[in-house]
Amino acid sequence: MSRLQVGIVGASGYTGGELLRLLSQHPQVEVMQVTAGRNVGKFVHNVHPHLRGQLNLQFIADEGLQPCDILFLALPHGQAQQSIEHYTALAPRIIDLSADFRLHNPTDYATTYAHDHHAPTWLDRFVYGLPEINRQALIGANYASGVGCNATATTLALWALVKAGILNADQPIFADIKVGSSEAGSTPTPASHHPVRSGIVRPFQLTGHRHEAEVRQALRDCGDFDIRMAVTSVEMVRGVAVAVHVTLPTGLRERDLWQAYRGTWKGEPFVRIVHEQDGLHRHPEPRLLAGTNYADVGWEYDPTTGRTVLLAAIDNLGKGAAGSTVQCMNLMCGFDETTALTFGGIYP
Amino acid sequence: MSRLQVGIVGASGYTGGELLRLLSQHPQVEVMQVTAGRNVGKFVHNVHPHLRGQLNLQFIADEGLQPCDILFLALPHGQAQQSIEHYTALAPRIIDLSADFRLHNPTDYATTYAHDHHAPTWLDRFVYGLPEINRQALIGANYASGVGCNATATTLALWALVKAGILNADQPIFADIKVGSSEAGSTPTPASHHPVRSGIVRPFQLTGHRHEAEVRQALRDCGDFDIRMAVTSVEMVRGVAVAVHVTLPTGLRERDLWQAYRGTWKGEPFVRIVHEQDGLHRHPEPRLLAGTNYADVGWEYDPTTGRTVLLAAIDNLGKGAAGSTVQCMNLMCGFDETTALTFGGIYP
Amino acid sequence: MSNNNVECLECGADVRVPGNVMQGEILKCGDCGIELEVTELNPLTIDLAPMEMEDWGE
Repeated sequence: MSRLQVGIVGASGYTGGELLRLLSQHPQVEVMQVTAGRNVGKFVHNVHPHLRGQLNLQFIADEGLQPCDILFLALPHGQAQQSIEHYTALAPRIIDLSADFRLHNPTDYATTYAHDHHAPTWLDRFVYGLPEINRQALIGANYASGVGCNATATTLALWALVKAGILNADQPIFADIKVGSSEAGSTPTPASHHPVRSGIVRPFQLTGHRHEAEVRQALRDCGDFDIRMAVTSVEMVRGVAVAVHVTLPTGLRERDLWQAYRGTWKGEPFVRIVHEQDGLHRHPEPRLLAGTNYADVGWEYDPTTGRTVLLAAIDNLGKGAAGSTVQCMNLMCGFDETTALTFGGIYP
Repeated sequence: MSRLQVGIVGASGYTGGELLRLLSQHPQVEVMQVTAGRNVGKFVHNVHPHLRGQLNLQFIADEGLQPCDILFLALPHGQAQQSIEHYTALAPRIIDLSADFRLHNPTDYATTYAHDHHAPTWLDRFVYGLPEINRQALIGANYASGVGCNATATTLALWALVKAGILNADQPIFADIKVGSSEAGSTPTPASHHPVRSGIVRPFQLTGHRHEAEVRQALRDCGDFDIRMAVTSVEMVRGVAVAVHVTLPTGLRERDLWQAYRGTWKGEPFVRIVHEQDGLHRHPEPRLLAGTNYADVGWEYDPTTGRTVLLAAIDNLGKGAAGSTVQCMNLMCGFDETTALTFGGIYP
Repeated sequence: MSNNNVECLECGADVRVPGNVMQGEILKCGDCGIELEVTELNPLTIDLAPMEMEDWGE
């Protein structure tokens, strides 16, 4: 069976680079074209040094794009929606990693991103690309949108108890999210300058986070949840760790929570329940997930007060971006869902 | 073809854990037993959290070891040599990751490790396990010794120019080595306590480094080199970066050096030449090699003075330990040499 | 040098020349990263392209 021809638009950024790394190990596809604005003519390893000796590919200009089987769009926010017709003419399947086609409701988009959507008629043709909560819709789909990393961690932290009806939309949901520097992308800024970024704990965005609408949309079938995300940047490059503070009914037993988590996550290839009694790693931690497509989920519950913290950890470039999009591609094309995603992380 | 049955003795340490991670992805072997002194009965993921959901194996006691096809010994230094007869009775092939069987010459061992070797008759039955410089001897061998991480980085940094006869044994070789904290292993000590270890640049061992004998042995065919290794601990967990300061003849051209490097390393699956004119990553760097079996090599040369710095970077747990031993196993058993070693690293 | 490769002037590696190469086009060497300028097409002649040295120092 000949390999599907794949192109990546905007492959010099961090998500584009992670996508290129994953797809280069995929036995059923071949990355035949990669575009990058400011790096045309360079070899991919000039921008992504870890790919040296693995790929003999050079960046081309957008204008040089040839028709192919699947096109991944890893462009800065706002660009994909302005030229979606151009890209859909080039390939029958599109996976867009930006936020442009994540929110189905144009008004949600306008309030979140402070401008009207440029291609609203396309919004409901894109399937939300988080396989763990949207697998059926992705199977055989042509257009999928990538996920937001902070939204994904928050959605997955809440999902088991929301689906089990233990956590309802009757209370505000406080999500305190710790993030690494790769979330801000590969363009240097004063905030990412090492002398002022290294070793910090910097409250970054504490109200009105853009991803709240995405989480509300993901949970909408179970109620209209008041999601309140707050982000703090910490000493980390890859990784998202979320702690969601809620109040559950008192008197639940551990086994009730295990039952809810196992009921939701049993059989999921990339979600692991981490809730240990002893050892160093009793709860999910992002460091050992770097480079993987894993989402580790867990909790801590106090039966006397009902006070609960729901936990999740992911790699923002993996399950929070490129990993999930490769997983979506596998579902869309009928490949085994875990193909090219089996790297299990390193430790220490 | 049924899978070869493999055991790891001392699998709770960092090299044992990395070995377990690599072998668990190897299609031609099955890890059927892992021993660990103080963790008997625990699941491997209780000690190696990244292996959760990948292996359903529990640590057994040494006494419980069953005969198998290949036995890896990942014991603290000095233990393998005391019970080598016991282990060789259990398996026709042994790969020892410690320094016990690295030095062929018993007097070399005694001067380096300040005690006589307990099983000197076994020394010349173990093949030195650095495939890049000893491939023929490893093919079909039964006993191989793992490599020292700092020695491996130093040997690989020197190898191309020594083999090309451009660098001779007529001058002292100053190897300044930067190392991470995982080199000291998984046992906590006052020196590895985070408050005093984090963010340091700590000159650690500047003369009489134990690995010097190993490098001298590796280069012996080309002369008796005066190897002087000095180690500085820096902010890093996995990784070794060596800068070797030597003086070469003046007036050489870049092409001459490229020719020597390409002549030695062309076709080697795990050695990459990194010598770039521009960009951020012009020379080898250890961070993007974490989890890989790569050794990146390079140089900087001043034709007017002949002043030269030879560079190499590896993952001390990869090419400097477990990666090389899996590569040795592949050669010993006739498997494709890169099997289970194709992870190419992540970036950033 | 075969018809679709030239030898890098810096490191001697084979550098692929695209079929539709134009005069003045810049070719990049995959091994050492140097940039080569196609100064003539017949015969195919190259020279080191001027490279503005980026400030790379710490």
